[in-house]
Amino acid sequence: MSKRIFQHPEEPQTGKRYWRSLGQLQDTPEFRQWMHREFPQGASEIDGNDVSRRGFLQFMGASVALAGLSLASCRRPLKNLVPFTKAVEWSVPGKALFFASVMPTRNGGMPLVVTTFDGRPTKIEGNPLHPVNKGTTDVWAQSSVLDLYDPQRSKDVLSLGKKSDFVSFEKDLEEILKTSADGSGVAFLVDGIVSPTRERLRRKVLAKYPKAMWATYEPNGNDLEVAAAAVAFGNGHEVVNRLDQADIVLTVDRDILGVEGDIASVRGFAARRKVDGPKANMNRLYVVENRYTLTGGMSDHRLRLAASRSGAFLKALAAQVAKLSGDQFLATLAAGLKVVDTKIKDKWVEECAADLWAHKGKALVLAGNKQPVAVQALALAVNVSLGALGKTIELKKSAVDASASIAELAEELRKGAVKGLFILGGNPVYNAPADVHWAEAQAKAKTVVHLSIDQNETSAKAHWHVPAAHYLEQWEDCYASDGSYVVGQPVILPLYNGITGNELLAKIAGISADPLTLVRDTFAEVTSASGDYSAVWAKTLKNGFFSNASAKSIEAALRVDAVTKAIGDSPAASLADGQFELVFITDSKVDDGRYANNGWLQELPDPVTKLTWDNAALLSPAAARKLGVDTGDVIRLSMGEKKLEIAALVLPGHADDSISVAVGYGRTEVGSVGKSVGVNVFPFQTTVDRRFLTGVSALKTGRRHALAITQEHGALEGRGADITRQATTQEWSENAENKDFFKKMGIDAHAPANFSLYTHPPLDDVHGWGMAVDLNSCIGCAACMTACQAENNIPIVGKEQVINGREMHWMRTDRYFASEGGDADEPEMVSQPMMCQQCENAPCETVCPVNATVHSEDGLNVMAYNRCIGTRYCANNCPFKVRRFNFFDYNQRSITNLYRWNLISEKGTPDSIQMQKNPNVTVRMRGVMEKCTFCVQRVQEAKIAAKVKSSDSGVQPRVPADSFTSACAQVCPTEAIVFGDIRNPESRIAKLKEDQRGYRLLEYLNTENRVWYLARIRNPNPKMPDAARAGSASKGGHGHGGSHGHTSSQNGGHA
Amino acid sequence: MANIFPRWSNWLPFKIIFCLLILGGGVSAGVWYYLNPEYMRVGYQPSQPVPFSHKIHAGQLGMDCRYCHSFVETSAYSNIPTTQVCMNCHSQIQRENPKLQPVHDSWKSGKPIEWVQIHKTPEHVYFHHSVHVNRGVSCVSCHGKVNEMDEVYHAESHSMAWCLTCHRNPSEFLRPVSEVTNLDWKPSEGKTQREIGAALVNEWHVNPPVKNCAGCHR
Amino acid sequence: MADSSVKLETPHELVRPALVDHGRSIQWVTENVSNIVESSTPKWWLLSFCITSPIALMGLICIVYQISNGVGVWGENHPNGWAWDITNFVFWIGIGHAGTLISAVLFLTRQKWRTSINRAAEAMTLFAVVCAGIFPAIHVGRVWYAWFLAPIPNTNAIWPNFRSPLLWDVFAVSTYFSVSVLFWFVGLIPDLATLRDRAKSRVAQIIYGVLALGWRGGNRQWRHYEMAYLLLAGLSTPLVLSVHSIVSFDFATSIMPGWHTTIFPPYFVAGAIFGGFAMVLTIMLPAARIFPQINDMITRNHVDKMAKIILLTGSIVGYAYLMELFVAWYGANKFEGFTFFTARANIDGKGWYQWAYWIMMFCNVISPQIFWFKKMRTNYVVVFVVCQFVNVGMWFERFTIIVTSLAQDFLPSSWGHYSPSTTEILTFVGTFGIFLSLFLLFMRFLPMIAISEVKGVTPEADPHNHHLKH
Amino acid sequence: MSQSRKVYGLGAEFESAASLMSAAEKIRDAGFSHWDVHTPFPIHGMDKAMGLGKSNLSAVVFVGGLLGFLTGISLVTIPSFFIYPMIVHGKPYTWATLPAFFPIIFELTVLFSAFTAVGTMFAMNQLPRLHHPVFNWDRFTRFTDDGFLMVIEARDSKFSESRTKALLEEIGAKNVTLIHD
Repeated sequence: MSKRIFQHPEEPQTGKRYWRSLGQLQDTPEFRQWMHREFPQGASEIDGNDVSRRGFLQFMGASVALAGLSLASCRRPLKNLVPFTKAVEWSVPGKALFFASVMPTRNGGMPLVVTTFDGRPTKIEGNPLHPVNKGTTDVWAQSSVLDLYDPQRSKDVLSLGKKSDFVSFEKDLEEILKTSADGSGVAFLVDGIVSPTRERLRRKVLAKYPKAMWATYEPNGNDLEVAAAAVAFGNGHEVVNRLDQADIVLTVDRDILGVEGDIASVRGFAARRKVDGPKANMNRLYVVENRYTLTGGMSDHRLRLAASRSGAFLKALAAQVAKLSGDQFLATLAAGLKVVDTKIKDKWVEECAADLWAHKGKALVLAGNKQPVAVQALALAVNVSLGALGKTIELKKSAVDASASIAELAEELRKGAVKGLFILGGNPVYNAPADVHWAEAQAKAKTVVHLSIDQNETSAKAHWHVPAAHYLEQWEDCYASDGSYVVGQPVILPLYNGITGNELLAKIAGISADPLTLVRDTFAEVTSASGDYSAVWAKTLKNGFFSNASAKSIEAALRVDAVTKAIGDSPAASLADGQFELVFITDSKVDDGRYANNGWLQELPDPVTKLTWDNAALLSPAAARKLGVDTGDVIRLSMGEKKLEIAALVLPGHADDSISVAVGYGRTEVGSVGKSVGVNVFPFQTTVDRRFLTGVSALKTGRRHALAITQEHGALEGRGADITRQATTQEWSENAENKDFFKKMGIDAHAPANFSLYTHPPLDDVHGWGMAVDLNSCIGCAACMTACQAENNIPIVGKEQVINGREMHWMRTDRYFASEGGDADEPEMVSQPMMCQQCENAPCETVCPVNATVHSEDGLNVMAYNRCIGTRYCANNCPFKVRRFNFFDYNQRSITNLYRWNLISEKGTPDSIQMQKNPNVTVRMRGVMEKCTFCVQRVQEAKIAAKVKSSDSGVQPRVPADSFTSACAQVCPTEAIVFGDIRNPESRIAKLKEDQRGYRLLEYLNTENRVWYLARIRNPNPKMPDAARAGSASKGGHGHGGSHGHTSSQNGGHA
Repeated sequence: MANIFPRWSNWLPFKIIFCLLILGGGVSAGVWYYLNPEYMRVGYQPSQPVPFSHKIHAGQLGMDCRYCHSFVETSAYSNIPTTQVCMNCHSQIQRENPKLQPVHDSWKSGKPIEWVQIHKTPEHVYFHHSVHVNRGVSCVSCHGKVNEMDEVYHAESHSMAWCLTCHRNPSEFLRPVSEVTNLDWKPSEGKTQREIGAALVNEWHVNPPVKNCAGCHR
Repeated sequence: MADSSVKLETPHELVRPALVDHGRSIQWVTENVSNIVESSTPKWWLLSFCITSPIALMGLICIVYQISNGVGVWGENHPNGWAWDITNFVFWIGIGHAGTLISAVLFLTRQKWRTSINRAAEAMTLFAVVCAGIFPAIHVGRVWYAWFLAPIPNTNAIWPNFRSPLLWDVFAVSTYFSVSVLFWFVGLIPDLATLRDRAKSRVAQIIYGVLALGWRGGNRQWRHYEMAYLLLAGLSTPLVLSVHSIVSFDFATSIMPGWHTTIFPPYFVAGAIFGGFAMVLTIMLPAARIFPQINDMITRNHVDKMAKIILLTGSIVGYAYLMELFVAWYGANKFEGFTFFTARANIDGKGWYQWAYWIMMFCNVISPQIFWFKKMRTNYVVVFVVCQFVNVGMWFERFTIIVTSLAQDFLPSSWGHYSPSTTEILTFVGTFGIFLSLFLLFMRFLPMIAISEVKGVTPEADPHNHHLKH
Repeated sequence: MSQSRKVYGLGAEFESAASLMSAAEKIRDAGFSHWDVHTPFPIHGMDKAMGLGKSNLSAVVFVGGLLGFLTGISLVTIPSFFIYPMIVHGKPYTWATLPAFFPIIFELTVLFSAFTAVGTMFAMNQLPRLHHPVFNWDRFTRFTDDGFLMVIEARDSKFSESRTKALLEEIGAKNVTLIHD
């Protein structure tokens, strides 16, 4: 080819731009404005449109602007490379930058490391240096990055719903403050985040306006737990549960491993589930709950009991413990608690109490944090009696001053005493308890200022709505649950002009400082630093946190009188026969409704119900029979005047006289994702009945409502011994020496040895990737699913497509209910993460007609999207059904118009959503099969790094052991998933795969999986009445885990 | 009854078949030749906003590639230099040259220079510069003799088959890492490229992905 | 005739029934078959075509919609990557077996009764293969990249996977279609010459003339022609067996319980013959009613024989069903056992698609048993009704195989129901429109009975039968 | 059909397949070589009656089939074994795995054979040939209906307009007609 000077013609201004129209419909002013602020040196000169995902990546060093393809340039479209004019510090095009930050939550800050590519955060990981989470995170932290880019976030200051600006707002703010010199008539309502800067500013504000009112409201917060601790140990005391110290844990209506715990509890519990042999000191978990929760799933003994009977249970338990310990005081307290019914299994309580007492000092009783204060206080008293204080429970000083409650604030409002109300975060109009009548009360205030990240129900009723900055956009700080001070660094400038609550408070307090200064000043205060503390600050920023010595545990004694009084004052909860209690459960996804517009969370199946895009009335099979309903039938719940129609979802293991509904759904003022999703049950919740409401009647309506449940079938069908292998501690001890005990269960116990006619082509890379999943510590929380979604650019498909069975999650957490006799009332629950097993003999490969999926030498089943023509044959031939097909163009089309004729409907994704995409993973188009790749982009980056490091040194390039991991393994709060190089003897996976508990799924198919599951161990108390049922999920049918173990132990010698 | 068809019609089917064969062959050959990256990409030489000559800078002046493309050894991307880099020299040298006007304008206004992209990796291909240049793959292997180009053009086809020629046979292309940016490098006397390459492959444990699709497609 | 009475009488039970009734002359054959094409367009034909062609068009619109929006407009989902699409493919390709089988296998086995039905059956084969080919082509997610299946050198240096049963399918179906077209066309040449020579209009003369390629019926041509025909028949026979075997490999080589079965190739082939003959009869019986003149060529004897084949192949299929159940029980593999006894036969009430299984069982195994009775075999109404059962049953057989195995496979967590979407159903209905439209066109413009072959089996054609010609 | 045009041959009509067959035997015995019978269907035994041997089409088809077989083997093995062997389902590319490639080899064998058979048949029968002198005989088209015809070409060395005509009439031909080119 000869060289040809190619003169691209001038691009016409109105030229048709059809080459890759990814974002061109989204040439919104916001986006342009954002780019202007983010890249003041250059990028604003580029047209904001046509920024493709990888194009964006090149922004820093080489921004790309695509131009329309005109006829004269039919050879190839003109694309520009647009570098900065001046180099930007730290910026290397194509390389990720990591910043330590923190996600503020009501349980304290979640220390994070944020991955950013060219100025846009794409992925969130836990801070590996921080002792609380050690690099792990949870579902909400993983999803928060999508919230940042939500194109429907609040963007403008609104005055009475009309677009306004900060200048007018500030003017009005001055007006409000001018009227009240001492703060009378000024009130603040804040959410439950524990931020040192906010506390500091609060004091400043209250110093300036001493008569101002400060109230806190967190719908799913632990205020009752705090209150119980205050009763038991005095004001300002908070209880810290040390699950890592507990041999025996009893939870009563407390989902401590799920939504009612925090990452510290989960990690503490999981630490005691990491077992290397039958002699390991594994904890034992007793769970009393009304519905299956993640905690119940992990239990060794579970008692299903209506939430309103928890008090009765604790009363019985306390009485037993008192009997054993001879603690007269506890006996009195137990007797003092008023309960109506006594339907408690005596034997269960007796043996449970005996076990707790036998492990005195190493036992922990946890009551539900929304149970009445009296019940919680009684539980604390039991703990004290069990010698838990200072061992399994610790006390710490509260980091926040006491505040008024929302009810008290509403009272003030109704009196007309409040002129200016500042609501910082939260959405009380939607989620305040019904008896507070908040919307009505709020309307009494002269001016209501609402600061929030989205325009919600409260904004609609406020005079001023101010957009809040996302936590990734501005300087914040938090206390982590261990009391350490964690700094939240911004990783991107506010996309939509949001400000922080601190900025607003500072303004009110008359402090003019930017958010960084506000935080730095707090830091100086917290660390008591004087003089030049920039070195400490720099280190704190780098590490992300500052260990705070003042957070040490404190000591206190049980306040006998207060507890007696609280218990005596508490009314009895009654649940009449034939009536139901309605239990308000915290949703594992949308929380109190705040995440309703987050598509990842809406589509994430609930870990227990597997329900997406909805909430439902959970009830037991027996209750469903009684009402004559099945899953999907709409029932009417009524309590006096209040009525509610909601679809039923039959959940095995639910208490029969109880109906549970998750709060946080049925939002009305919300973006398009969360609109008309689920039913709002907050109108049933009152300040008194925070947890449950008794005397609810339920009726079948005869209507049906389609529920999008990702797992249609929850029974194991006698395959437990094949799929989810389990053994009790006793069975394991009996087979401690039998290497094949867990390997020869189910069909593998009698299938002949595998052999092949062929020799496997060599997998001769120096690396070999593998994964181990410890079912004994996996709690099934589904954080891995969200992490995978964030890492691998997995689209959401919408409710309709989930109903059609087309969800795209590369990995799922299978949840089974199983029991030996098929007893749906008392089943065991097992969770099992399921991802591509990366079979060495992958059945999916040979059936692909175009070689789109083949094997790599390092043992991965790789998938070349661009080669795939989409026959779906591979998915059919996958025994684990982990392949996912793009039935529609989810990345190009809104989930609401998938069925509109392609040629006439809109294409494209909002730019901001594209900005979240991981630039190292292809965004797949429709008609393409995809699946878990073991995060091959991370594998490749690691291998490339090793090769670059080796360069010309002659050293064999080799990725160091455990130097990186997959997204699911990285996020896993219990570290149940371990990924690594099986060829490297130093790696954790190389050891784990040799574990006695290790087995591979469907071994008899000779697929040679690269994922090893470590069998679950149940640790039942042999004296308990239900001990014999432990591990029943892997019994039944052909495969009796235990008995086959014995058979194979005899065969073991021959093998 | 008479013949339906005239005598000449006897040859007609063969003529038609012959024509179709010629046409089909021509179309196939045309597709083969023209719809091929060898034709589609090679030789693409758009005119740039600044008539920057690699021939002068990299050739005559002997500047190292990495002076401007500074992150090529660390990043997947070989960056385009910022205006600042140009100005490092051109604030002193050739200040009055009218060809440099866009650079000065950019520097003054802060507006970047919009270079026209020549080498474009498809969205589903993940090419990593640093792993190549650190393992003895020279710039010249993919970009041609840029040091002899007044205006840069697409020198190689960058098709997957083209990539594979090296991935399958790296010894045909490797050179000492120190010579990667030396576009005029020739194997030293008495040695062939293949000998040098084979020795390097062996010594450095070079093992580029060939069967591993995920090496380039993630 | 008087002379022959002196000869020894052949015992009447050994007398073969005449292949053409009423001792029709060969000129009668020419006249009556050509007449169908030459007469003016009948009203019923116009009416039928006006019904079938919009249905065909609707099918095509559904296909365009599906291609432009994605496979999602169908009902396939995650465990059920295939469902109606491949069911329809196997259904049609199975029907597409009868024609070649009648032409080739019966030709090789010198079953002369085939002559009157082979033309229409072959045409049916081609049209069924056209309908069949639509489904695997459009079921892929990215049709525009279907050329990746072809082993062409390309700048990506990637080749297809020659060990994939789907690629085998591509080769088998396209080879089958090509060879069937050749076979059909070669058979048509002498008859096209007949139409050419009878044509009145210039246009018809030219069209049929070009298609007849100047056929002169010389014995020097017949000599090679017959050899070519014999060879094509010889090639088609293993081909027709291979095609459905290969289609069955799509399932048999996989590892899904219910698919992974060595019995599949013969079972599928028998099923294809079974379903194919039913479809031939479905079409021929009404045709014989519409054109009474062909009743002397397609006689009760033909129908009787085809019914016997249906009975035989139906019983083979039935045997295969039972053998699958036996092996599932005997194999003691719980996953296999579940698929057959629960997912399909639903003996414990946990299966989801037992209705499909039991429809299949009734239609394919029970209903043909009526053909043990000759009276039933020769009763056109009964035969037609049973053939409809078989058509339905064979569709459900493929549905059962595909969907039950996928919907409830190894891990209960991934189980999922399948239900077809409207687009999917309309696409399937549309293929019937395409099939029938093509067949109507064929009936209208081409001789639906192989004129020269039928002539060859008349007594007149016997070169030693001097006395018959007067 | 002007009389001045070249004579192509003599056409004759016979009553039945049987009479045509016996006539053919006689013409054969008379030593003619450029002649043919035209019939509505192939007549069993006519090859022998005309003194023709078995068609050697099958030999060509064998070669075609062999070519298809070899093409098939090359097509499936060269890319998979030599050009770009990949790791698929843990199966090697060795001759032991050839059974998995066999379906395609088989199909190509059949495909090539079928096309060879038809193509060779066309070539041997000189098809397509839309124009032919025999069509000038106005009774010739009866061969597609119920005519049993015989045409003896003028280029035959034994051909003589009058004597051959007489011979034909002697052996039972009717409507013996001179066919012009």
